[in-house]
Amino acid sequence: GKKEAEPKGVPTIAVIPKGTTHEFWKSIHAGAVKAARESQVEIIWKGPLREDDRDAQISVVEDFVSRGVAGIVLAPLDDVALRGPVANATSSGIPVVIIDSDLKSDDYTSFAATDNYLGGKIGGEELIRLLNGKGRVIMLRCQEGSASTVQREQGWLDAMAAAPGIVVVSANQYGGATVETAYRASENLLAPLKNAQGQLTIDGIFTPNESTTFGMLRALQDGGHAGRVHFVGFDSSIKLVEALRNKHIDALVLQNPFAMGYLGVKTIVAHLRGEKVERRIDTGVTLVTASIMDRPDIKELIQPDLAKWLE
Amino acid sequence: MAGVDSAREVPRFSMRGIAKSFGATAALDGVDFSVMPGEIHALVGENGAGKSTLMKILSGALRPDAGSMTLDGNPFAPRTTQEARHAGVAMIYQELSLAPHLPVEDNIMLGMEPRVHGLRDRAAIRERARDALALLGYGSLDTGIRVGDLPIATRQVVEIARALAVGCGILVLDEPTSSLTLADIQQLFDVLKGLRARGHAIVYISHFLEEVKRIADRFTVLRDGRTVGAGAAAEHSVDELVGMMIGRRLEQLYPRSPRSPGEVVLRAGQLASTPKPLDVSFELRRGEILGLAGLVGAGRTELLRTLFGLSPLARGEVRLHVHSGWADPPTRWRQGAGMVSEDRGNEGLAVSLSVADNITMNLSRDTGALGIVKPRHIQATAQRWIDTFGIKARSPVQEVRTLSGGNQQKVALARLLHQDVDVLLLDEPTRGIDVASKSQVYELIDRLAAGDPAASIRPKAILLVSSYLPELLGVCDRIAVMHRGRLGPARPVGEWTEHTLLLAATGQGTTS
Amino acid sequence: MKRFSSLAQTLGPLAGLLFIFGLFAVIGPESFSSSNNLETIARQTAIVGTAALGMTLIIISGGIDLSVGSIIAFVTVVIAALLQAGVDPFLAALGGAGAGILCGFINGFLITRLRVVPFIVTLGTLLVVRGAAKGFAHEQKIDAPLTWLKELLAALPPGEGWRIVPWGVWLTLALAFVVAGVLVYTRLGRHIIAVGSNEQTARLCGVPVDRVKVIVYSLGGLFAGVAGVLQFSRLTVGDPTVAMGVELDVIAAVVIGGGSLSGGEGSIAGTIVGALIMTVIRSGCAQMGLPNWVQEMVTGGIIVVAVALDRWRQRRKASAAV
Amino acid sequence: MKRFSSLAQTLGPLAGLLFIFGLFAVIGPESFSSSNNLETIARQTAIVGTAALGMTLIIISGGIDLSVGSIIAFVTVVIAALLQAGVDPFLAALGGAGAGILCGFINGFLITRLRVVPFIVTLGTLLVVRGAAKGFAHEQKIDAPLTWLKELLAALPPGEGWRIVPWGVWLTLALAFVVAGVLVYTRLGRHIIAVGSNEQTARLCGVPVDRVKVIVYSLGGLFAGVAGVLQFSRLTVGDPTVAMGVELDVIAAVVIGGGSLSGGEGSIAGTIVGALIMTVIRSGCAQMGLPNWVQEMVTGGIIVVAVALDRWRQRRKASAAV
Ligand SMILES: Nc1ncnc2c1ncn2[C@@H]1O[C@H](COP(=O)(O)OP(=O)(O)OP(=O)(O)O)[C@@H](O)[C@H]1O
Ligand SMILES: Nc1ncnc2c1ncn2[C@@H]1O[C@H](COP(=O)(O)OP(=O)(O)OP(=O)(O)O)[C@@H](O)[C@H]1O
Ligand SMILES: [Mg+2]
Ligand SMILES: [Mg+2]
Repeated sequence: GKKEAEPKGVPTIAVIPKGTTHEFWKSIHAGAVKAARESQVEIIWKGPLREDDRDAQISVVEDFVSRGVAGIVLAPLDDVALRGPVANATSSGIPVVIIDSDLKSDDYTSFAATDNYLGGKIGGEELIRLLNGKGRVIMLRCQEGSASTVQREQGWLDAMAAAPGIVVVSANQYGGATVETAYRASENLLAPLKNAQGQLTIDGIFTPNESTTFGMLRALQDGGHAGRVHFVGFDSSIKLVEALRNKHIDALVLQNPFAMGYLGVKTIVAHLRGEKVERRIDTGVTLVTASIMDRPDIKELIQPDLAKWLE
Repeated sequence: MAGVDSAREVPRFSMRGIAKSFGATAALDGVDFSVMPGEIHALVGENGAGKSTLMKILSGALRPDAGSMTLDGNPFAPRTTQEARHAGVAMIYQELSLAPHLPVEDNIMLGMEPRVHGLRDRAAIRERARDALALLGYGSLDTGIRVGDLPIATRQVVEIARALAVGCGILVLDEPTSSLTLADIQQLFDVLKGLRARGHAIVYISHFLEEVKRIADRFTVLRDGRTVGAGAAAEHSVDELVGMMIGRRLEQLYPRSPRSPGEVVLRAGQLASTPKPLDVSFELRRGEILGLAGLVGAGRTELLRTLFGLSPLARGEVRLHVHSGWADPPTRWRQGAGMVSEDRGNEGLAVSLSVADNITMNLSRDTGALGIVKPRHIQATAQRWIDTFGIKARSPVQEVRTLSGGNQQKVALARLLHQDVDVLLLDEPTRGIDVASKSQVYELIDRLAAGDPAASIRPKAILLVSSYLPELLGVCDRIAVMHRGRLGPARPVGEWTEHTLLLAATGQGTTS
Repeated sequence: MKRFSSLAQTLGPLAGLLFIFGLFAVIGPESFSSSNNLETIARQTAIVGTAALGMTLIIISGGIDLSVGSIIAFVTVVIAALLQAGVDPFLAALGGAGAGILCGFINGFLITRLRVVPFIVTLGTLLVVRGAAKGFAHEQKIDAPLTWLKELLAALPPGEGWRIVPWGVWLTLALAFVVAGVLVYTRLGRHIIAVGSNEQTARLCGVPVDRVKVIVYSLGGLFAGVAGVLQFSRLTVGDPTVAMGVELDVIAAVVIGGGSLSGGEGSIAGTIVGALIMTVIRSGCAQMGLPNWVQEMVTGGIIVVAVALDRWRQRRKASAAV
Repeated sequence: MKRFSSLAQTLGPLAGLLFIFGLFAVIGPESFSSSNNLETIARQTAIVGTAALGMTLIIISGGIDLSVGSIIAFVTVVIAALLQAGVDPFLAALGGAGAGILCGFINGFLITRLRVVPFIVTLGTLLVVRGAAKGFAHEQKIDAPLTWLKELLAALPPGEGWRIVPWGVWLTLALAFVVAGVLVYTRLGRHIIAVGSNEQTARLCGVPVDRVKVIVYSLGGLFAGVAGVLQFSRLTVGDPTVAMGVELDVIAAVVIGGGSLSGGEGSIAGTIVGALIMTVIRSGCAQMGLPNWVQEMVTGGIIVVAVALDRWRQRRKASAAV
């Protein structure tokens, strides 16, 4: 009975990303706006102030439960820590749809996300294909305790383990939250992996998200190694796509954030209108290489027209 | 030679009807003050009479609420110290004001550095700094040394040099001699006389009235923010000056009740610390006052600090009552010793806290085993000491910073009495306080040494450090002289004169 | 003449809090002044508020503690590990608080023994403790079995409205009263103020300065530890990356509440009000759906304005009433 | 008696740097002491080192600036936006530096006008400037066309070994010399030390204290701005989230290099050495493959130990030489 605060008229949906300053979340935002326009609901887009801080995200969820919004679309920063607030929302009569990362709970209505483990695995298999099954490889991890990238890293490691000719030289360094930290970590990771002529003594590199991919790319470009080592990354941005075209990156594993935002809002609206919704929605992963990057469907994936939705 | 004779002459500067209030305190209430060219003019008065405030107005550091000033007959109203300096007013402030991280030369020329090509002219800075120091007899001082590494006395020389370096027409010195050696004071006086001969106007503020008699041509007395007297220094005795300052005659400056020395309570044997003192032995008995004389920097402060556990003990023995060896201050208090610091503002008192907090600070006598404090009890206790010593405070919760210097010093002494200590280590307890307050402090010290059965005060043992020789001779039972970290033998006060004390302090009379 | 009164000192920040709250109540969504939202604000303030109690003592003593966020994270990890090992929740919470005390003690020990300023020592332990938390947790969060600990700061279940706020908030309030009492009515409290007002005088007067400092930082660690327990209650996992940068929030709460970074000044009531101001701004901006960057700018602006107004008010009062 | 000498003061930190470097050269991988790696270390130090030049002035003047990381981020955004708008790279870099000066000027203005301590003012602008950067960039990275700016801190291309290090590092070094010169050879430099050493005295001697402070914070902003240009050179995009928490690295560099947070002390050479120490630790730990948490703990420990040793050394010298 806590919903009397909701004003009459258009229902308000809170969409809560993990952070706000990232192209990935912009795409989700755009998808959510598209769905909102189609379904005539209002959305409030609000991420935690301190990015990647579980507690800050809990506060945001609580604030919207207090406010009494009609529904919440949430990309949880943690699969456990957000259980309580989500349960509290549900018991206050506010349905929650989870996107992007999983929540270990039964209290949500639906879950729309990439299969991250699969994404990592696909990336790994592509790297193995590029190396013809043998070579020395490294991975720069993302952040301690970030569930979705941990799954990607695991998927990649499992793919490597299945290839007997592959040697994983390093997989314990973290790039951290930002491009600069990832860049620095990449430089330091690569420094001891050079021979006397300054050439890299490794054959393949994998990075599990946008910031680590870009940081590693910058380190490779900077040291003149870009294009001389096989490099598979994750996610996209203008710079990464450019690098794909220049053959500085061999392949990118792409998620579909626009679809995540879109389907998240669509699903919650359908639920609010009493329709039946799927419990698990896979938004798909796609491996993009230079050869297919100009296909219209891929183009849409790489560079969605965000401006159209975000003013 | 001092141009007092020409009455037609225009004053170098004059101040008329100057008033200044800090909140509810009226520091100055319509003061008139003027100084002729070629004159050394003493400004005297009790603590809090408004001397420093008046001069800060002249130097542009403060702005008056009312009144007007003229300089050479023209209106003068400086808004900043810079403006006043350009007009030729230089001031040495009462509180040492130097930048400890800068070298001597930069301190002397701070705020008026000559420049060449946009850069500071280091050669010129050094030269002018040297010239100013040379006037004071310190021409050989290395001007590249950081001021923070200089001894206190030399710092004061640097500060005076800064005022001289301005090349001013008006020089204000606010208690310049409080930590100068006698030789330096003589040198300073020579410099001042030289400036006077060249037509400078000099304002000299001091609580040492003998100095005033020695150097000043004329004097002005302030009391409670008003001008209460003026005249030619030669025509008035020190007693008359004191009378004008406090509005009554002072009966006896150094009271002396009968004292009967008892058992030895404090003993030092070949005590040493780094860098000072080097080798100190003495005995102190209950019911006596042992005075420690010496030049500034002789190491007396360090001796007290070592005895009280504020500095480490390098060698030697200490024995306080039955306790031997070094102990930290909390232990010393428990063992029945207490100390008054020479640095009242920075160490002696927490000026932002109340009188009650300052008297009862460690609370060891005011709380039970659980450490529970009853604020009302504390205040009642503090009020008792305020009454006992006649401290001029409106209430026990008044902040100490709002008290006058003499009353602040009484608070510092009350702390020792509140702790009921037997052994009092007093470091320059009358520094910077006026003559009336001094006499009250002497009275108090005398009462403590003799004991006062009426107030159930047992006789105390008192170790008194002072650089003011008349005070030592007036108050102590025995005096020992310290020279470069070594303490000479303690002799009864009757065997000393100012002259022999001085000889011993300068290392010429140490042999017995 | 002015009497020492912490109540009057708190009036400025309190007026600020009421003003900001009123503003959001008017321009924000209707629900903002609902009892439900008040409860949420109270719950969200508990963590920073509890840590700020210890920080108030530290700041009054003339110090600072930058490591408080790291301690909170470390404590959540310790509790999670203990729970995972099958330890009773109450003991696990005690263990967490103990870990906090240990960290604080180390801060105090290093500050007094090495004679290095608190800013540097706690900047070092900020990194060391955060690293320890990550290492201890093997660089990931530690899941722990659900226990009643999670109720400490959970929204009140229906039918328990008589509690008004969850136990965790009551705990914070109770601790605030205790600390306020300690400051005024105990020897330790007076000694803390004395050390912050003038350390040299305190030493001369026989206050055991080093011991007081070690106690103050240990208490700071204790309150950071309790904040860690509350943080764990919210997260239900041990998270070595939580509470990064929280030290700035905590310090801001103390300073908005009238604490002075040069020591000797600060009040518990003011600190709690300061922490509430920060939460209200955050919560109000969030519920109005203002973008994060606007919220950041508003928070930053209010910190400066609040402190500036408070200092101006005090200067005026001082010059009018000495 | 000792003479005023900043060179001698730098010996302690320098010995520390050599020790740490030697340690990694022995226990780390062979490549650690290669000229290639030395170049990498130099490049990685440039950003923190440049920002630390301004921070040294600020800390010598007795202040602190917490907003430096936010300013760096803001500047990268400004440069990217200018480049995107077709502005010449050189002018864009100037524009970025100008934005830095503006931020610094605002800090100085607020500190002197509101009479609020620098810690609070810059804590506020830390949030405000970060928020402004995010808002200006619409909460995402701003892509910019590639220009020669990216060469500033790029690894040297083969055949250009005569430059030893990229231009950006030379720029940092040149600025370091200029600032060191300003401190010693100009009136401003002496006034900065005077203000930090004893503000009251400086005021009485007619040093325009407020103006000096505004200039110092503006210079701090300028150097943060140049650091922002270098940061942009590394990123080649405008990133409003970059350099979070860098203020602590920068402050640590100054303090390890002998700066004192109570003002009056600090040296440019020491600061550069301090920044190098931090980079060497990070780089060495990473190249040895130590986990991040170990690296964090080592860095924290070294900050405390370095400062403690330096203070101890100075105390010993002081007590031996009076
Ligand atoms: N900044 C200030 N704020 C408040 N009160 C002040 C201030 N400066 C001086 N006073 C008060 O003004 C009065 C005059 O002080 P002033 O320092 O001029 O006395 P003084 O004659 O120099 O005394 P002393 O011999 O102790 O130096 C005193 O009551 C003092 O407490
Ligand atoms: N470690 C210290 N910390 C603070 N001040 C000190 C220290 N050592 C010496 N001083 C100060 O330096 C000055 C010179 O001290 P020293 O003990 O050498 O001379 P003194 O005989 O006590 O001279 P004075 O006549 O000034 O008391 C004193 O004011 C003393 O307080
Ligand atoms: Mg005076
Ligand atoms: Mg002395």
